[in-house]
Amino acid sequence: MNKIINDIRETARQLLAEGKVDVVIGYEKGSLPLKATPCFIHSSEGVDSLIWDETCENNLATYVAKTPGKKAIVAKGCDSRALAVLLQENQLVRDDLYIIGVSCHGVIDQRKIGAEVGEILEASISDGKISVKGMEGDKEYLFTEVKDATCQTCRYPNPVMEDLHIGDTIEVSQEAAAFADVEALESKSDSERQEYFKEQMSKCIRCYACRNACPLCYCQECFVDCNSPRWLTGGVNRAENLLFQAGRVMHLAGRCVDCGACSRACPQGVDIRALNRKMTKDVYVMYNHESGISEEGKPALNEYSANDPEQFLVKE
Amino acid sequence: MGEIQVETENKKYEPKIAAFLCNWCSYAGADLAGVGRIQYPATIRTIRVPCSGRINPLYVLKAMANGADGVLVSGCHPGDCHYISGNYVARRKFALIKSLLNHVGLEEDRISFSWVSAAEGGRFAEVVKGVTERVSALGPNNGIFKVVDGGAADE
Amino acid sequence: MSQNKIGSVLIVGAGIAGIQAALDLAESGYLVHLVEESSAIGGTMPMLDKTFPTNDCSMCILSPKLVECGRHLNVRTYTNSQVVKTEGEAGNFKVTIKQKARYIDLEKCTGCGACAEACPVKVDDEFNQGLGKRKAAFKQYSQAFPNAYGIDEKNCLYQTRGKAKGKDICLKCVKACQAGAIDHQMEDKEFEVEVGSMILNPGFKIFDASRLDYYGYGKIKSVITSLEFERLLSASGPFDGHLVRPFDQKEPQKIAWIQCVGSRNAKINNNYCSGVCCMYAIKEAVIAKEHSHIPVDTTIFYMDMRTPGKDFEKYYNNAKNNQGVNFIRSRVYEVTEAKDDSGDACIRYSTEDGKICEDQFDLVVLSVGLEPGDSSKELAQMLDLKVNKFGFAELEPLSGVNTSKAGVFAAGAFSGPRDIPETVMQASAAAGAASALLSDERGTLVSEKEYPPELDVVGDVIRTGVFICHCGVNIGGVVDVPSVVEYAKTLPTVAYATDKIYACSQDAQASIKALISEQKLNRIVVSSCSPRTHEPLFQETLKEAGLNAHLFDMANIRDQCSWVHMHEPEKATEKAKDLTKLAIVRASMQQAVQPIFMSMNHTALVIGGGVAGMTSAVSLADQGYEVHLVEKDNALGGVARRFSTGFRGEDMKAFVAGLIDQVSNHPNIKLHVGVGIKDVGGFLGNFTTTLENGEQLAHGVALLTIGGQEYKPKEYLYGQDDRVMTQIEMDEALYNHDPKVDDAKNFVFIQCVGSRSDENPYCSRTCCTKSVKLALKVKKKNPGANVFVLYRDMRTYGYYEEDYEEARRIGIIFVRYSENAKPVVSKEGDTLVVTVTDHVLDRPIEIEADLVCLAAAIKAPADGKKLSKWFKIPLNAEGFFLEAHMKLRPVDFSTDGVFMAGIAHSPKNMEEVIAQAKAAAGRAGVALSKDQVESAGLNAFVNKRKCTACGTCEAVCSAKAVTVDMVNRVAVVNDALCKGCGACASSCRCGAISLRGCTNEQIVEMLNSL
Amino acid sequence: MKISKEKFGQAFDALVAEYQIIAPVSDANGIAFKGVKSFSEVKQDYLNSKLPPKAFFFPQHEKLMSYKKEGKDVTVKSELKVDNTVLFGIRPCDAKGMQLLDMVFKNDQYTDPYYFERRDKSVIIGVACNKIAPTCFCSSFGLSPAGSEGSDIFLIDLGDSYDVEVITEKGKAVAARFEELSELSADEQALVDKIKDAETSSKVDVSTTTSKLDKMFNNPYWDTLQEKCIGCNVCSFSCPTCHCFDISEEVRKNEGTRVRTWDACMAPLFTLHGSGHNPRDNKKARWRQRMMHKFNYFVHNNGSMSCVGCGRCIKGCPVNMDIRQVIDGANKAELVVE
Repeated sequence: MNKIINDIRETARQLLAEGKVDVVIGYEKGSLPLKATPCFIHSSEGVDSLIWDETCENNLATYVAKTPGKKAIVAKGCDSRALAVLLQENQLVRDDLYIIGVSCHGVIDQRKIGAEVGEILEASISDGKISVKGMEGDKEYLFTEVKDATCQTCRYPNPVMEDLHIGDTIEVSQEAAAFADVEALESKSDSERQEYFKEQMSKCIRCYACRNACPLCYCQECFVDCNSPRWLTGGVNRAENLLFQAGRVMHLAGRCVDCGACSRACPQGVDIRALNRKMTKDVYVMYNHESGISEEGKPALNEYSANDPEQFLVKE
Repeated sequence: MGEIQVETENKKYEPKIAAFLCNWCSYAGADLAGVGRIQYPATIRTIRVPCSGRINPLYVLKAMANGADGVLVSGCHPGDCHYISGNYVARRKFALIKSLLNHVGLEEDRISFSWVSAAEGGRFAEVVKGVTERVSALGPNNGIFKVVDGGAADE
Repeated sequence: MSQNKIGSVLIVGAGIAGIQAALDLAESGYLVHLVEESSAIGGTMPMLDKTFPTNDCSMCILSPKLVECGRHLNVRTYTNSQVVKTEGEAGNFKVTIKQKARYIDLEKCTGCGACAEACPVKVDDEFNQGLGKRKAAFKQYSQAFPNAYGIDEKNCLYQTRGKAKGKDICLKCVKACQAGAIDHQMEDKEFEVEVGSMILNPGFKIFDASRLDYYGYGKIKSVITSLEFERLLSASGPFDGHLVRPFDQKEPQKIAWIQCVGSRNAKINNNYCSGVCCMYAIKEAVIAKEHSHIPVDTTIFYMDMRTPGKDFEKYYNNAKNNQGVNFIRSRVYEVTEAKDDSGDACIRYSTEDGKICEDQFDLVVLSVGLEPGDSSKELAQMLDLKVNKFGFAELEPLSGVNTSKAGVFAAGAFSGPRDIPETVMQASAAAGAASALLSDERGTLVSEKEYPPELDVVGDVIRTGVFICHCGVNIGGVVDVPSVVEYAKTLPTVAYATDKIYACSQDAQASIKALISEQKLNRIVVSSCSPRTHEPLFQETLKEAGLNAHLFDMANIRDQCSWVHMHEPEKATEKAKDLTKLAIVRASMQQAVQPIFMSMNHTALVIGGGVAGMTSAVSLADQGYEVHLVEKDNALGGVARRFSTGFRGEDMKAFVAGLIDQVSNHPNIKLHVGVGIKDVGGFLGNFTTTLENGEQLAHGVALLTIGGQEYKPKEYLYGQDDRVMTQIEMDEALYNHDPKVDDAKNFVFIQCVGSRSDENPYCSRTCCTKSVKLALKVKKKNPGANVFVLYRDMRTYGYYEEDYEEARRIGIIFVRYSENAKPVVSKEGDTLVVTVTDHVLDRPIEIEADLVCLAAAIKAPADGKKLSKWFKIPLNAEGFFLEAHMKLRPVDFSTDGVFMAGIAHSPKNMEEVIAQAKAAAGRAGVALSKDQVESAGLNAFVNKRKCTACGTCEAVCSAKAVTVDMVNRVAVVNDALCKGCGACASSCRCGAISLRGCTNEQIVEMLNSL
Repeated sequence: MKISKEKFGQAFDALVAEYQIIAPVSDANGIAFKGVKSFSEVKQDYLNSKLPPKAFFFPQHEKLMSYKKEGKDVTVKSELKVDNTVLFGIRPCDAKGMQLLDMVFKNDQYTDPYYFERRDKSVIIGVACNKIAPTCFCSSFGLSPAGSEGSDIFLIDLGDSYDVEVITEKGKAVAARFEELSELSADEQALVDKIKDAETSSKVDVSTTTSKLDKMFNNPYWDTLQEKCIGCNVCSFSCPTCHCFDISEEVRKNEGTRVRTWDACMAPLFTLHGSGHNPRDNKKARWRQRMMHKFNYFVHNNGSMSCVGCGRCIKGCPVNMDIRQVIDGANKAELVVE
């Protein structure tokens, strides 16, 4: 067992034993190979199920506002950014929250592995290598080969706010945000992009896993569920799926912390991040804004500058 | 003055454009075009709103889903807002939705944004002409958002 | 003063000053008689394209005021009218007004324009400065109020040729007018009104540039005035905003402005600075570049760049550094016609170093100054008012608005050149002064309309009545009105539909009223002209019929349909149907909206006990309101205690002492001196302020008059040698006969110390004049003294130009330095040496100084930030208070019920502080006069079930009307503050906050029906 | 009896003229049931489809009728056009799932015409599972990877040929097209037996679950069970037996349609009343409902559990809620006095 896990457990044990928190939200081993699952530890006896590794893919910030009482949370960089936005938006009481920060090298993209080896029967991770036994064959991967797309462009692997840091921090280059993925899509023709999104949207079954996995989708009633006005019909079709996704992305504009939870949650493999990333890029380029990188910031659409760009205007 | 020439295969096609105009500037500019009898195409269907800041980006999506051939949103010039900053608040939303919709493959010219002041009657007419021309060139909305009979229009 | 006071006020001149004063007074319970010489209200502002320094569209910001003023029940507007006689005294005047025949009945005219269309006579259009044509039947400008035409009897064919001979000549207008509004037999009439006070704001005229023949105006076609240039720029101008030369329609690529045409000119007895020309020239140059689609080269020829107003210096710097406007400090000798037949003009000028140059321009704009108008002079004469040598009214010293006659107040350019915010301030100040004079009579003459009790239609089956207007032939000539009626009948909720020849006519209104009760209609839709002009009229009809005014919508099928699709009747008809349908959808989903009333505490809190605060307090107390005056210092008076004399020689010590005496003994004023503020809560009508001593003050409005600070120079050996002092210190030294001053022979004044710098990029406005005054004082006291003023631009605006001229005349030496080569003060032994590079001589000169006076900047108050947080009010980048609107709301904050005056707003001189303080008191008085705080009710409202308390609405609300209640975790709209813009509703992701009259449901249903 | 894949393919292709054929195909998103025109399009080596085939009888979004008002005239249209359909390649779990759905859409009071119009016109050709995924647990419910229950014809893939079992009359009509059925060889028979005997390696004991749940309505087990659930609809939508729906009116201008759309008990809005009251306004109540419905109420009402052990919900769940663990947890939960 590595030191980080040990420290997480000890911290949790202490917090619970001393009554500083009612619950610790962290990860435990899941029921499937390469899957961790969120867990809620209510007493110090339970802390030994807590783990930390490259399978801890869920954004635990999703749970924080809905969990009553004082709570501790194991937070990666992206989780902490989501927490920052939630704080900016009055969704959390900082004093009720204890952030156990962990620097994150990224999580594993299981879908990629599954596509190659079939259903995963067994897997183990050690020294940056992942050995997988699958129904269609066995394979060994370097972690970097199967790192989730989100994590490949991550600029905030270290928590932006925390009460305690566990483990080392990760050095981050100070370069401007990179959006090669967005640019690649932008460089395509309108009709190519249209085709791409049509294909993506035809996969969507409107199960709302993306929305529900998102730490920042916390509306009491989502616009897609609203009866009056009825933004969407009850239909599940490509056009309205896109309306849902585009509407959702607009609602995340200047708030999305690019954690990738939506894409990972999607059972249909819809490239939801393609929309969010475009939005993130626009907000970054136009307003020099990154969401949730400090407790004090504001969501981009909550503020404005007299000099905001306005290339979008008609030419007349 | 004013007759626009639209070169499309189907000459009879006349787009229908949902136009959101802010009460204090653009709606007044549109009135001024009327007072000046400045002719422009009869393509827009105006919805008067107090301020461009009132425009929810979802309106644009809804208009597209409902099959409007175009959407025009017009407000006060930056700094002229009757409510001080409504159009500044709106501006970010507009820039982002325009860029996003273009990214997902909606034709750029379906959605138009402009600032037209209460004194710019002529410019209002120019904007409508320009928007109409560009929307006409695209042909009817068969776009990725349009819903017909419970399905995407082109499914 | 009369014992029989009358609660009404006469206002002469309906420009922005008249309109503002009229609205302020009418809103605070006085009947207003508004007399305007021309056929429409608005004055000069409608002629302007954009306004500095915000580049706001002039018409856009003015037109809501025009409509409000025009429709106000307690403003009686008399156009084409003049005051011909006055008698009586303060509190009770009898005024005779002569109204000239308009020949068109205002009651009947619908503003449709058919008469103008038919009228065969074309004459030069004064509104467009003669650059375009109008008819003899005309309306000044399209947004004009009254929205009615008039006939110009000097040019009308019938009036000039037919009437006298009894011949039916022309009369085309009579035939064209379907409303029967034209009455060529109308006669001039005279009538008398009784008023308690008068406010005079007849405005100005521009200097007639042809009086200075060396500028070539009137001879060279490419030389025009700045006002003509405004019309060229204006989108509603003669060339629809296309920037072209009027005579050959060529797009100018090179434009010059010549400053001080008719200003700062002692030879023609105009030895004053018009104050506005530098800024408007810069603005025109910037806008010209913006407007033109080809690159335009713009050059401004000037003597001193005078941009001392709030945020003006930044505007100037931006024009110079970012917009590429050329500024040439020069003297212009003459303008001649170019010899190359291009129609261009050549300017011959000398630069500062004496070089003589010539340059050719496509267009030369003369920045003409402001002069008293002809009617101003007549007015002054009739009322026997004191005027100065230039013909402007002379105001009582340190009064801001008082003319030499009691009960008669002045605003705007009547008393001297002024820009729009100063004019608006004075207007509000004059209104406040009139209100103070007549406070006992407040509410005695105003009327309020009575309506039948409102029908409760909640839950009733929706029955929409639809009325489609032909507007004579204006709509019916293009749109197939009967088919629109038939179409409307098929639409959901429509119970009744019909057409009307003129829906706005008296009989149509009566018929609509009758139909509401006969047909049990509970929603009304009118398809006719613009709701911007006619909605209030129809809503009035609904109210008279017992329906809530908001169960209504209009479709604009004239201005935005028949008029703009004249050659496409079928498409226009289709569009009219759709627009009508949209209106029906919106109206059918509309619920009754009740105005919201909240209690009003009639007490004012004034924070800051300097001249501004005390003046405001006295004005409000005189208006009859309780005032708490809080001063954290141990004594009242503020910085003015340190001044000896005012800019017009007033004894400041006596003045301040007088004010202190007034506030101390006024029964309505309660002083809280020597105590600061701990906390503030509440909003318009219901503020609670807690003082540091724990005392809690309840008040309905707050006036923030906390002054500023003097910059403590870090430069020029200040603080190291006591012979280097600031202006205030020198004034005190003079007053106290300090030997450092009394014995000095060589004086050096250094301007712009801490102003116009990177740190403080604004002009402190008063220091040039102050230095000139101090220099004159020492020079006059000791004519042998050597007095030097080292300056960047001498900004002795207005009448202070005379002081500047006198100073040069009596031998005070003015040396200009550039911002890159600032003077150096050094010490050689015990001798102070000032070194400065002279621009004319182009070499450094050394002055041995006995005294160096630094024009230290005026800085924003230190407490601004605290107040900003407490009152939710914004500050500008330099920490000065930021008003709700730079032009038209110069003393209001965007937060209702909070007002400002004095230095905390921006640097200004004492006279200006007083005017602003009175203005703030005037505006505050308007708010306090209300029995209750009323809001129309078209406000945002919250669905608590959906709200997540995320605070987005709070962040985007510029009125600070939405706050998140963190205890109940829900957003709360303060109805007293909400302006109904809907930014919150469009930003709310959860759909929890919406806007009455414009809900998501309504908009989506409208989109669904398209 | 067996048929060679070549012959089967020919018969399959011939069916296209009379039937709409739905079969597993491989697309970018994995395996999906889609309309095919030829046997060559069919993916033969597959575990199971990502989404269950229930949508062919019970579409996610279905128009029930439409109406239009013109002037004073109102017209109502309700047209359901269904072709004869063959569903090929249905796995035993899904075939069983359809039988469970039948119980929902037909009872002694009501038969749903929309569902049964499609159901009755369909022939299910089931295919046994040769491979068993780690998430498969059908054997827990007395089912098996080679169970023929619910199929009209049942096939076992033998490589070059299929073992054929014709089960129903409907099946016979289709199977009549299969010419030259031949006997299995001994080896083949052994293979068939092996496949038929196979069980899922993963199994949960559900023998006492129903009766246990009878006593668990107020059990604290539900309190913490649901904590990590994010309340999405993945489990419901990917379940072959989930059948909750919502009926709504879509009205625009002068016309409208009445539509039926899948709903899911995991969504808070599912039980939200028009009044604003929500009887299941928390995840705990919703999870209890899900479990009770599948393993208790359905058993009481229909005599069977409403789960076939396909494992789709396990694979799809974004937070790795594993229904096997949930059942197991319920089995082990300590009873409290209710």
